[in-house]
Amino acid sequence: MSSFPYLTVLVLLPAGAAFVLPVVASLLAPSSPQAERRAVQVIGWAAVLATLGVAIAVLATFASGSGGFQLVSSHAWISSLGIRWTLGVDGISLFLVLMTALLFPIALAAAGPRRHDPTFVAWLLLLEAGCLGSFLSLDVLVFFLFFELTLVPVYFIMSGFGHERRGYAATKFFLYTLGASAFLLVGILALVAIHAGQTGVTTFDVRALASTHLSDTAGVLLFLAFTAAFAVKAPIFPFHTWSPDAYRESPAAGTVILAGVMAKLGTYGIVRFDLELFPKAVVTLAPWLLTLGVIGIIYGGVVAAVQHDLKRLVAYSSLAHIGFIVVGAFALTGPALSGAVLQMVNHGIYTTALFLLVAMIYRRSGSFSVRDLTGLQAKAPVMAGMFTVVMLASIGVPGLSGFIGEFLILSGTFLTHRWWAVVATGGVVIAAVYLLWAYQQVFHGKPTPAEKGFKEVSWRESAYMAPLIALIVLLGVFPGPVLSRITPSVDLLVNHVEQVGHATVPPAGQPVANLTAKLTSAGGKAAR
Amino acid sequence: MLHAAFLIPLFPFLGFLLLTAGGRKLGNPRAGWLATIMVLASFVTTIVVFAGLLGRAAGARSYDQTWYTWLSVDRLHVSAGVLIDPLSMTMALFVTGVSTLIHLYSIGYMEHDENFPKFFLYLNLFVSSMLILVLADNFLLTFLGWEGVGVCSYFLIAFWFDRPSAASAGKKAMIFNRIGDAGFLLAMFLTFERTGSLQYRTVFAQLGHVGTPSLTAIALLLFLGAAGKSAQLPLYPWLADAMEGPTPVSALIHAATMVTAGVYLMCRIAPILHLAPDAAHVVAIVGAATAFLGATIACAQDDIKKILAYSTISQLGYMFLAAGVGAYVAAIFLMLTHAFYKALLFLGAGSVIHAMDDEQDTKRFGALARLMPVTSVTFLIGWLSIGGVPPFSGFWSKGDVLMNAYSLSPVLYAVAALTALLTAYYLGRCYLLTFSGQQRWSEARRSGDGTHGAAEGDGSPAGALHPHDPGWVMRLPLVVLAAASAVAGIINLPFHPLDYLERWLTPVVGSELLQLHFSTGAQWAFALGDAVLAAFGVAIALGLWRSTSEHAELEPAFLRRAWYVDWAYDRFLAHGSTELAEVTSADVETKVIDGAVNGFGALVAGAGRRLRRVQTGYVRNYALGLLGGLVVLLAYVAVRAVS
Amino acid sequence: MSLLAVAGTIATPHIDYTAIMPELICIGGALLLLLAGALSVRQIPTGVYTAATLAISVAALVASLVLWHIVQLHGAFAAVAKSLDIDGFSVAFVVLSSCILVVAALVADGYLRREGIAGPEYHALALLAASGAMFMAAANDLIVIFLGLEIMSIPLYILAGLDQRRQESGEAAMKYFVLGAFSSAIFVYGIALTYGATGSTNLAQIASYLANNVLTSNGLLLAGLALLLVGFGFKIAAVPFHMWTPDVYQGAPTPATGFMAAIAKVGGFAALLRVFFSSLSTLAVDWKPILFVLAILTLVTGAVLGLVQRDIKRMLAYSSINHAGFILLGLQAAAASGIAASLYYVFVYAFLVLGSFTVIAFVGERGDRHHEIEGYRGLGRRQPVLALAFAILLLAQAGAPFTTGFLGKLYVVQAAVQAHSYALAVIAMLSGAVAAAFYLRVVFVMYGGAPAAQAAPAESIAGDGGGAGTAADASSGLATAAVAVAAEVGTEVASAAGGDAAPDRVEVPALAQVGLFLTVAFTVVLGIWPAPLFDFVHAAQLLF
Amino acid sequence: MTVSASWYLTLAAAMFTIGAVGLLVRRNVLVMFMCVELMLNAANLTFVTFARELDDIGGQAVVFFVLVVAAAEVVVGLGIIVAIYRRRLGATADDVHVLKG
Repeated sequence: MSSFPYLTVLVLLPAGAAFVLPVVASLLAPSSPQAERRAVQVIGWAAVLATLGVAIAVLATFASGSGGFQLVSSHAWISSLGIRWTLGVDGISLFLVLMTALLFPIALAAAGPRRHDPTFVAWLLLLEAGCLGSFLSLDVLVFFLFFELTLVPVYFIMSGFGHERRGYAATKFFLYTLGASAFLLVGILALVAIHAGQTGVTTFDVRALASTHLSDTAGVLLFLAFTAAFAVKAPIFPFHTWSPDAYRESPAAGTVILAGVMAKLGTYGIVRFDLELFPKAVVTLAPWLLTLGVIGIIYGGVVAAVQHDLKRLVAYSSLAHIGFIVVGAFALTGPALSGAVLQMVNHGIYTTALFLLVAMIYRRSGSFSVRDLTGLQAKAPVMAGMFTVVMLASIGVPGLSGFIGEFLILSGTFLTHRWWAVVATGGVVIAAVYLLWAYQQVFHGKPTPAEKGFKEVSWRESAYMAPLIALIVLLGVFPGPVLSRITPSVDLLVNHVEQVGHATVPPAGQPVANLTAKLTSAGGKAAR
Repeated sequence: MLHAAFLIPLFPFLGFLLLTAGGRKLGNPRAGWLATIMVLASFVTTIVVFAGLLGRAAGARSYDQTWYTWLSVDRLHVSAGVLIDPLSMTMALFVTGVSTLIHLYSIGYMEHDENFPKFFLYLNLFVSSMLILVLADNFLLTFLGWEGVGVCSYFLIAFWFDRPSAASAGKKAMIFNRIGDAGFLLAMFLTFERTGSLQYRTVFAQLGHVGTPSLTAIALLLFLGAAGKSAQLPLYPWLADAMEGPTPVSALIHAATMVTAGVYLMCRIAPILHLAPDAAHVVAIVGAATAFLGATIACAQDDIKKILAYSTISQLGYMFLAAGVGAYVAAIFLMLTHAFYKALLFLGAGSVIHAMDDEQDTKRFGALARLMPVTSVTFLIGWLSIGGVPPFSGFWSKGDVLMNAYSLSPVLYAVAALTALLTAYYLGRCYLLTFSGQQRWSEARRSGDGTHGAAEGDGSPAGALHPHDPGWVMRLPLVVLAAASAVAGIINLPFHPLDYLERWLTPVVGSELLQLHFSTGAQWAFALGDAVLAAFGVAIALGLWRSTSEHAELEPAFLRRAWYVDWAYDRFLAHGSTELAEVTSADVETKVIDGAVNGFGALVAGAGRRLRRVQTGYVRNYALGLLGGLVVLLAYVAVRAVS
Repeated sequence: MSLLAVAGTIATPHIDYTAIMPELICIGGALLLLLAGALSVRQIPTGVYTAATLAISVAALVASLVLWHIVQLHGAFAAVAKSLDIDGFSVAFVVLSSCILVVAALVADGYLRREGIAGPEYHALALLAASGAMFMAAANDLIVIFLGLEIMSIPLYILAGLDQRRQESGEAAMKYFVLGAFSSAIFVYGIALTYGATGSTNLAQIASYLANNVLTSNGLLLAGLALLLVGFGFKIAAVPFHMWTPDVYQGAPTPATGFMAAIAKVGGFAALLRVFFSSLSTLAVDWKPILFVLAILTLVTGAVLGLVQRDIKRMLAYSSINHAGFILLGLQAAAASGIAASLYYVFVYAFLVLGSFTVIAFVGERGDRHHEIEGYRGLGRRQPVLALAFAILLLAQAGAPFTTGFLGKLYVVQAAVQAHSYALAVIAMLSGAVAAAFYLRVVFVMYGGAPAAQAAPAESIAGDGGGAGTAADASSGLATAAVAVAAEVGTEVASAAGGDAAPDRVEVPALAQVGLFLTVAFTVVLGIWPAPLFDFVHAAQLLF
Repeated sequence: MTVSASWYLTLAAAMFTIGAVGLLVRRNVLVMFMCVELMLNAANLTFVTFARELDDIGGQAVVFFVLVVAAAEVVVGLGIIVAIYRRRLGATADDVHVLKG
């Protein structure tokens, strides 16, 4: 335990900046707009970069190899309700925190002229605080607070700075997710009440609540209540319909955060809370959620394959990738879960990169539609190159980040839920279909006269793309350091689920008699 | 000396990095030379390592070099490292060797292309991926190379991306390969589940514990992957389209190296195939079928590159046949010789196309022999060796395969033999149409619609066309390869002390092989038979095509249209799935799933609008509401009171 | 004869003046103001009245705080012949009433000046109504509750009709009055029946009577309970006794609406909680189901009808109905935690509603007529601070985290969950989500509703697709936008694309700004650092 | 013969009901208000009856409070009604329904 409250700082830094910035701006605005713009710039950048710095410091102080929570800090907050400000980080949240801290500066850089707008930057900072808070809270209610908090800035960013149908998209997003989290709140309170009934202690600390004894029905109901919120947030098929609209209508920065970071709030919630708190129910219902995940993989791919709007296409592809994460989370094996956690980070990175590239194209051509675009590779080879790398990562080509996650997920899932894994593997093929198609439409062929003035990637743009692409390659080639920090926590969690939920994983390598029997059918089917 | 192994893939990768960084600055032709030198360096290194391996005893010719741990999650440990053994060395040798020559050739071939540096960047990346593929010491790393070469072939097929046909061809290749890759992935999952590892060594050591059914499954799934990569039934159609790429690419990737990866994989998993005979037989049968199919189609093509492409498919079928019947050495042997003569043929075709200003239709060639003597002669050698005319290399390698095929089943032998005859015939047709007969091209001058005229060919001014042999950078590879195809047979002559390759590879593929059943006499008989077949094929070709260029009856539509397989794919798979997707997104997504959500919203709002009417504004209605509520309450309490 | 004899023995009770000091201050102050207004020869400027009122209400606040302190030290005690019960619970409500008075006075001043309404009436009536609410909170006797209720209501009737110029004001007053009188008649009859059943109107005695005697047939009592419930339901605007609310809220002068919305709920809930918990708790099995149904009806109706309003005052009226439903959640839990939760929620609600109506009062402009939601278009750009304040208040009502609004919902829902009314809890939260739709709509109109041409994303530098495409897309969006709110938003976007005739800035007087600031600060600060209010409420409930 | 309390209570209930129904059926605001008075008096009667039954003075004292309150209401009510009449003469309760929905 280091004395310095890294995590609290990590959350309060952007939050504080979010409050300071508008004040400063409004003070400066009357005197000179330039000064205001500069102030907004300075404060905004200082905040996001400082946050990134602290996040890196957290990574540095994080002791790899130990699975438990680290840097835990806990303070009384609402004593009369037993709510405490408890933050902590473990292998599962560590890299999500880092990713968040990295993506926000990029989002800010990609925000175009908006980055001078005090309200916009303020909302962005508040959003960062919300996301970091969600990833770091160990107090379920504090998590819920941050989880909900994120809605507000996103709503303002979307409705204030979005595209034509922003009103519809923003409202739909806000209400859908808010409605879903109604169940989450009631679920949390019910769980706490039950726990209090058993122990006499009213606490919202997830570590304490994990020991609650739940009847099967209670477990299942609570699990459903929690999962409803997470499924909508992620989104998991069939609760995804807000996402294409939201992704489509948000400004670039908003989309990046929505798809890159906020989608992970859902999947992270599943891993951190569902698995931790309701192992029994998870084991019981895993097949259903695996099925939803697999459907999402195939469905997202299929629908993406006929989208002509690049942003919607990426949105649906993202649905498919979330499907992989869900499958990994509910396969309940070490590799699959580690893969899921890793894939959350990977997906955050390459989806961000994809959306940014789409935004670049839009900035130049004013269109998201593949019908209006062609032959851009001739005009902007570097952009084409970037797009190719990101595309390949998202297709899951080995050597790039996407593959590691998918492989771990699928190979881990195969151990316990073979046929789900088999179908999911089909999704790998589909991903190639629609992304290659889009690439061919947009970048191959002869450029149209309209695209005469289509500019190559600017320095600023390549500056914020560079770290993403570097990470895509790095995580693909040297995932070791990341995995070595993720796996201990994952193993703890998987063991917890196995012990409490009586989930059994067939040991690979040591063939068991009954397995060979199952296998015969497997081999036979596969042979056909 | 073995420690240098890591350099083998590293050199080309270095070249890739350098070209990525400064390719444009380096420019044309320096970028090309850099790339060539890198591959050459890799070739030299390979020889050094090879020598090192030779230095060891036959039993001890295997060496692991682990670079670092790539993946390590509880049971799953995958290292990034290489496995140096005779098999991988053989592959590495011919990959680097052929690549060097083709790089050299490309410097001349691509000289006018504006994206010259990018071309070599891709080539280098390809070579290093290919080397990782063959050297990797575990399935996953092999898969990395496997995908790497696939991606590179995608880049290179679509190299002239402004041609829609090229772009589509690239996409098609990638997608067909992905289908195969799904098989490869599943095979890996199953392997991991059964054996708890993906390292070749560990897996093969564990095979004893694994039931035959799962071994069969693994083998077949891997074969699915191989079929995708090596254009076997049913996943072969992409290879013909792949000819959209520049000719050196066709030579290197789609003839010599990448497409043989599947065969290599089959040999690599020889231990598994041994234990899963059913799977092996499937491989053999599919191989034979593909060989025959490819040959028949090749008989009716006009585009010189298409002929060669289908011939490649057919030859690959041969190799799978060999691997399937357990004649791994024969497979590798054929792979080597094929690499030589097919590369040779492609490069020859390339220089013809180059000379003819991007014309590829053999019906528009003719009488080029005297204008392009070197090309002509080398092409002739290529023809004779692929045709299996003794003593050229093809005769030996193919003979090996045929003999082994017979040992499994005479039917397979018959098919393979027929294919051999056809091979000799259709390449004869190709050669004769191109180089002999009357000239059909001066009037067939193309109205320079070569969209990339600047790109390929020397973009000669729209005057009369003067075909001529290419410059030395392109001629040298032709000559070298011609020599190789002519004499490559000596590395594995079926006479005991001379069967170097046999003895060299046996430790790996562990083939206690089958032709041991054959007496020397029988072997001579087979050899004679092969020779006769080849001669027969050559004779037919000469008889039919020396003078004329028109034999419509020999080119039926169903062959020209490649048995309509492509058409069927397009009609049923592509269109079908597209329509399905359209329906899904149009109806399911918008109507059902989105409809449900919006429907709920509409419901609430509708309820609100209806409820508004209750709020009439008449105070007495409000009083009524109040009283109504009171009455209901009283009724309730009355019920409670009496009960 | 015997009656006279009894009459002779009537002893006037000892009166503990500190116990009723806040009430006395309010009433006395009101009378003073009226006297001053009547006796002064020259027109006394509004400012003076406001100042006086502020002084009075602050004095009341101080007195109530003193009382709080006393209760803290010596515990609860009954006063004035046990007709008043001075405990943490009642004093908490008295404190709240005083706070409401302060804010209301701050807000009213600017409004009265703007509308040129001279004279002390407004302030005097407010003070009286507040004293009524205080009496209801402190009452330990059904009759005292009735008196308090009337003392509170009658001034409110008049306040509703105070604006002579607007016909709606008169109509509102009339409706409020007729229905109010009707409901109080029912209420009194309820008292009568209860009296008949238990032999007393004193809450404590009723409680002890019910505790000690087993009723052979409790029909009479239950009937009384039902009638009482109708009376309370009317005051707190529980469905189906709510129908006056939208009309009155819309018709009444806006500051009066805010005050009324706050104070009526305070009085109503204070009395309701006390009666049902302290004296009728033994009947919980009987009234819990009733409240269960009432709560659901109230929650749903408020949310659903608020969704389709175009007048913002009316919309907030329905939102206040929704809030009432939430408060009923705490009551329905029928547990100490429930009391605390409801108490907390009432505090939160009072400040939210006061602040919201403050904004509306001044956006409404002279004549108090401009209350269409459309009128708020672009407020975020014209007056960022005002808009932000309003947005915070609305989002807090929607239950945005780190505001008191969220904590209030959390608290009552927790109470409901602890009482195992899970269905009720879920329905409440869902209704909250639906309600959020109409709060958001206003927010969107203020911020996002700018013409797409202006708010068009920075990315579309190649603006060719921008302006022209927008209207089309918006209208097509309209076609597909089946979510009602979104659909209306879509219309707004489309109409906005046409360019909005931006009304000029509305000015908010300094005092009103102070009032607004107080409410927003309360909402945000106690939302981020909730401990003080929670502890206060907790203490109040402990001293119940 | 003595009249038992139940008669009084029944009478009161009847008065209450008449008042309530009257409020619903009559459109003249003044008459509606009289109905309210009727209801209040029903309550008063009930109080007195019970006071007698229980022999408790409190119940009778209540009546005075109620009467006073009723008087106060009358005053305010008339004021409001007059204010409306000033706008338009002979207005009934149904004539004012601007506010609705």
